[in-house]
Amino acid sequence: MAEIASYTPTELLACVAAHVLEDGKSIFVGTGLPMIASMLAQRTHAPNLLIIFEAGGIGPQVPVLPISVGDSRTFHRAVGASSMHDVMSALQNGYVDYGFLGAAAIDPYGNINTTIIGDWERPKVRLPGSGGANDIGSLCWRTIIMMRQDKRRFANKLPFITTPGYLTGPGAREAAGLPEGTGPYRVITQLGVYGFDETTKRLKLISRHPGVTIEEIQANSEFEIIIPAEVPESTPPTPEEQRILREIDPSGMVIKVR
Amino acid sequence: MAEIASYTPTELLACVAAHVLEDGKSIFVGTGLPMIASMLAQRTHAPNLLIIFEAGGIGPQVPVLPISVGDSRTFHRAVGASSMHDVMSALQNGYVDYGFLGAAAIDPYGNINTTIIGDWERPKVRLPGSGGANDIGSLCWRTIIMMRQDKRRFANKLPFITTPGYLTGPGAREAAGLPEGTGPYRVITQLGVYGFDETTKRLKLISRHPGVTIEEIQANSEFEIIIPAEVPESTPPTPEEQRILREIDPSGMVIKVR
Amino acid sequence: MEILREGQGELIGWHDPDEHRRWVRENKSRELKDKTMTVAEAVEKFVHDGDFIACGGFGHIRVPMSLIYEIIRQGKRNLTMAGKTAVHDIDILIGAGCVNRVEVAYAFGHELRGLSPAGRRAVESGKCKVVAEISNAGYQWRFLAGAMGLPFIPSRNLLGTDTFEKSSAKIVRDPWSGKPICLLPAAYPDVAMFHVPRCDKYGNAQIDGILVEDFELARAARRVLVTTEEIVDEEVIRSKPDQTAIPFFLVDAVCEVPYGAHPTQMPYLYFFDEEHIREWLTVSKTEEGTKAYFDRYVFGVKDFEEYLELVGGVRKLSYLKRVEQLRAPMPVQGGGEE
Amino acid sequence: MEILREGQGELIGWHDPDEHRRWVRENKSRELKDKTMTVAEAVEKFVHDGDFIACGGFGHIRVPMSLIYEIIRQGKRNLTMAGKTAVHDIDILIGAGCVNRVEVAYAFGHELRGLSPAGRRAVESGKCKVVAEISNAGYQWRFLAGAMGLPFIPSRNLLGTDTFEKSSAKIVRDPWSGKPICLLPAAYPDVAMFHVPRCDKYGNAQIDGILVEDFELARAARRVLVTTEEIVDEEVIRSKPDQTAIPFFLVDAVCEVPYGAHPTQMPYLYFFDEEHIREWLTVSKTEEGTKAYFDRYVFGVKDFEEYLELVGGVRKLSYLKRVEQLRAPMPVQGGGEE
Repeated sequence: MAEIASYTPTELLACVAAHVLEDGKSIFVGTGLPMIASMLAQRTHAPNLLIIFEAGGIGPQVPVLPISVGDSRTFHRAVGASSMHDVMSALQNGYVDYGFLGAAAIDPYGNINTTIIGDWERPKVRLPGSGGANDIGSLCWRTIIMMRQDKRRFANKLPFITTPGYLTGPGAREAAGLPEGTGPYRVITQLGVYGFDETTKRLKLISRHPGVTIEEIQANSEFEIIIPAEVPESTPPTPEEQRILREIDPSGMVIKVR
Repeated sequence: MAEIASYTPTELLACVAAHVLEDGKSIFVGTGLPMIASMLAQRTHAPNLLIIFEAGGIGPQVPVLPISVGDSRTFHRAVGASSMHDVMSALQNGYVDYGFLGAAAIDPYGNINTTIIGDWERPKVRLPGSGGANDIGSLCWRTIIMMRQDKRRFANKLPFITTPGYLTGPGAREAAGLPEGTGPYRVITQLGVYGFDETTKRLKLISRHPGVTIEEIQANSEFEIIIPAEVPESTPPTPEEQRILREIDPSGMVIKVR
Repeated sequence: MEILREGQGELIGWHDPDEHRRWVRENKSRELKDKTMTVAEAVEKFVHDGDFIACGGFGHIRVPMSLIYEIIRQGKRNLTMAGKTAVHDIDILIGAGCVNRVEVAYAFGHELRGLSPAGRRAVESGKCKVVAEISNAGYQWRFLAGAMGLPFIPSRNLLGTDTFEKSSAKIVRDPWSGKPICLLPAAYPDVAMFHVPRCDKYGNAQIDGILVEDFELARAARRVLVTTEEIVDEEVIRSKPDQTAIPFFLVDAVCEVPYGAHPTQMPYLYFFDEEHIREWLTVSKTEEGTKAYFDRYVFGVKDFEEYLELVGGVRKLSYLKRVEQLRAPMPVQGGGEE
Repeated sequence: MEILREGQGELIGWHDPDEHRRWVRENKSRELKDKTMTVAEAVEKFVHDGDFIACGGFGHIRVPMSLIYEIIRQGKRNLTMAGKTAVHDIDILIGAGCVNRVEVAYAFGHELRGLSPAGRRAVESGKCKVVAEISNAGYQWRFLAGAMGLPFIPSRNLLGTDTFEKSSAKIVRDPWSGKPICLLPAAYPDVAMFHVPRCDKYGNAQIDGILVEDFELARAARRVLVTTEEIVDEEVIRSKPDQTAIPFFLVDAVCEVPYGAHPTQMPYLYFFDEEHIREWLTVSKTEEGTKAYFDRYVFGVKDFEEYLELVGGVRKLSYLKRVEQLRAPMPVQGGGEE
């Protein structure tokens, strides 16, 4: 367990997320951790990962971490600086393999709430709403969700479904008219990495982070998570990955300096 | 009648068409005479006539007569060089006052055929089809049609309606879903200038060209043209207009050299 | 094509396309005429209480801040605003009491910088009402439909979610595939405002880099106000016509406002003023702080130039230019993620 | 939304958007890899008998003629072509017997230059079939729907005419206004071909001046072939990313072909070769003349460079450049009007 002290939880999340991404695929990214994970993947195993930003930046060579998905860094030395209509159309037309999303809360089918806590008409807490999340969650091939996990955020029922996961279960996306073969692919939290069960489309544990127990994972969810017999540990950050992360975010804007 | 010899029929057509155009309006133009008429209007009474080409040229300063509506001359020193989607959308959204069209044949309601002579499945003569004509005839506020008039071309019934005039009469455009308040405005031929009767939406003579009789006008139409009691003569080209026409088309590509 | 389901959100900014065409015919000049005026004149003439407004740019990028401050200065009220990833603009307009209705794709958050105290407080207290939900692509396509003069445009997002339920969209069966498809109603804002790097006096505006949704928004809006870093000669525009994003016949007012996007970013020219944005996010935590902010930066100055002096003048602006051009390190700000 | 009327034209190039998405996922590489090849290789690899093809540009502007000649050289057959103001390309492809089905917005005419003898003869004799009618905007919007991954897009043209009756569009009642509106089915061509002034080896293609409908067509097509005046370094593209009209992930082949649009016009670079166009319009009045034309200019040369020598070589090309750049007077050609 001496290993645990050698990286921060955010470093772990960034690396675990990067590992999910494949080379030669395209990805829609937001700001913060998703951006860092994508840049890390590009600088390690996926140099040919095509990064697209929802405001119109296509395939940039990002010099420093962008603050916004419309920031001029998102089209710095890009191959294209286009428009939201263009990239959202590419998304709708099947050109985008992965999309990264954050979430305030998630349900067992991977549906996401980022709109309200409480009642819509007069919310207890008003959150920013969909942004591009509904578009990404509806239209990219595989959605990857990065979020904090606790009993309130892994909820049986959401007050508001902002972005579609598998809705009510198998076949529900297609019945609603969403593109076939799409849906949430991974959920990454501070405790582990999750996928979705083929048959039920419910959340299923894939790996737990080093030092995390199955009990902790289930205790931090209101709903029952499918736990396979064998659950490996997530691969921790290597020193090389940590070095690259410091290069990507030298000011520690996202990867907090230890 | 000594006047007749001092200008060609094409010069007359160009000038008559130019006179119809108002300053401070926008116009969708094709190649040939419409283009020349618009340039003449710009250089005489309508310096603020905004010329738009269907391939994307907006407000050019045309150096020489373009051969095609997509020719680089159509966006020479333009204020915008955009796309067909952009300008067709502007047309659909009500930004275009006038549109110039040619026609192989027309019926009493100003419907136009530029698709076939004979049967559609196996035509006697295959013409080019709509091009942008259906779009212009559907979507601009006022359509101006320039064509040759004879008994075959001014026809009771067309084998094919390529571009809508008033269809079957009053209210028919709106019932079909075409934008309200649009339709053919003028028809200009080698014999005279026509408008459309307010009540019946049928072709009505506005002016006859110098030297042309009412009998000639009616004799060159299969359908009955509404003839008002008083029919003025069209205003013939002035020497100044003829000089400008030679400037616009120095090689006599359209305005044949006498 | 049967209607399968209808969203219950309020239909904002829709017009029958025939009615909009008539409006365009009667109100939009096709004449190449000088439209330069001051920001004060532009807002006075073209922004009215109760209007549905939208800004170009995205989040904190290329936001026409001088027009936003002027709307506050002139005390416009009961505005409805497009929350099309509207961030700093909508937050301060809500904070100032100008905007009280929002259709939300993304609002009340500042991306990485965290949530908006002022905007959230107004919504949670009922002072500002969210009248409908939508997504970024959804809003963008509502503007596209408006730009095309259509009543609606189809899309494959929103389906199956509460975002749809609180939207003004409808779901029908596609007559070709037989599958459910979403129809987004067109949006024709009363006023759209843009800040651009260069524009001539007639309103031919050029943008460098991404257009975000400005192309469609400018074509869908009834009134278009453009502030520009500089008014350039017509010759500059005509020498590169394919760079024109907004042609003159769409534009009603042209105002020369150097640094007119401050504290937001102007691509290639100047970076976000993180210090100033942080100040707003800090003071806007209370009603008093919010009021003091406007007293200082809007009512306490006579125009945008005085405001620029107040936020740091030449030294600050030169610094922001160096950061944007990667000649100085990026400042650190708060964490969080979208 | 009830269906009021359905056009009887054949539905060309439509796919269920889900089926097209799957095709895109499996067949379009997102990898930044070298796609340079010869025109012969590009046509051999990506154009197949029976395909639905479309060309970028407009009329006689920016037409990828080297690909057109190569399609003839390789004897492709039973092609369906988009008559999207397709003029010189479609005329010679029909004349050569490669294209035998056309959906027509504008074809069989050469604008001011008069009608197409070869194209008309083929249609009037039944050798080439017109399978549907549409308009220029209609075709453009069919591509827009394809580019957006939609089954259809609404429009307000075609209504009330025989052009609609022979189209593949449908008329429904708009659920908002209650008025009839046209729905245009998406068009996803099998192959779209473009000639551009500059492109890098990965396929990032830039266009100067008007885009016509190339933006939408490139995004709707399954295979995209680009010929370019020159292959430029990636650096050139990345220094001006807002000039990129077609990004690499849409492109399957990049071929360097200087003067690749001859005898059509390349904006800013060279003018129409009126002499050569007139030759084609003259000889194509007979089957024999048509055959002799192809024997001489396609089968009689080994590649496009040899063809360029044959049509006048350096002297002719320098002259066309001077005309385009307004340094020599425009040649006179035949009358008529569109």
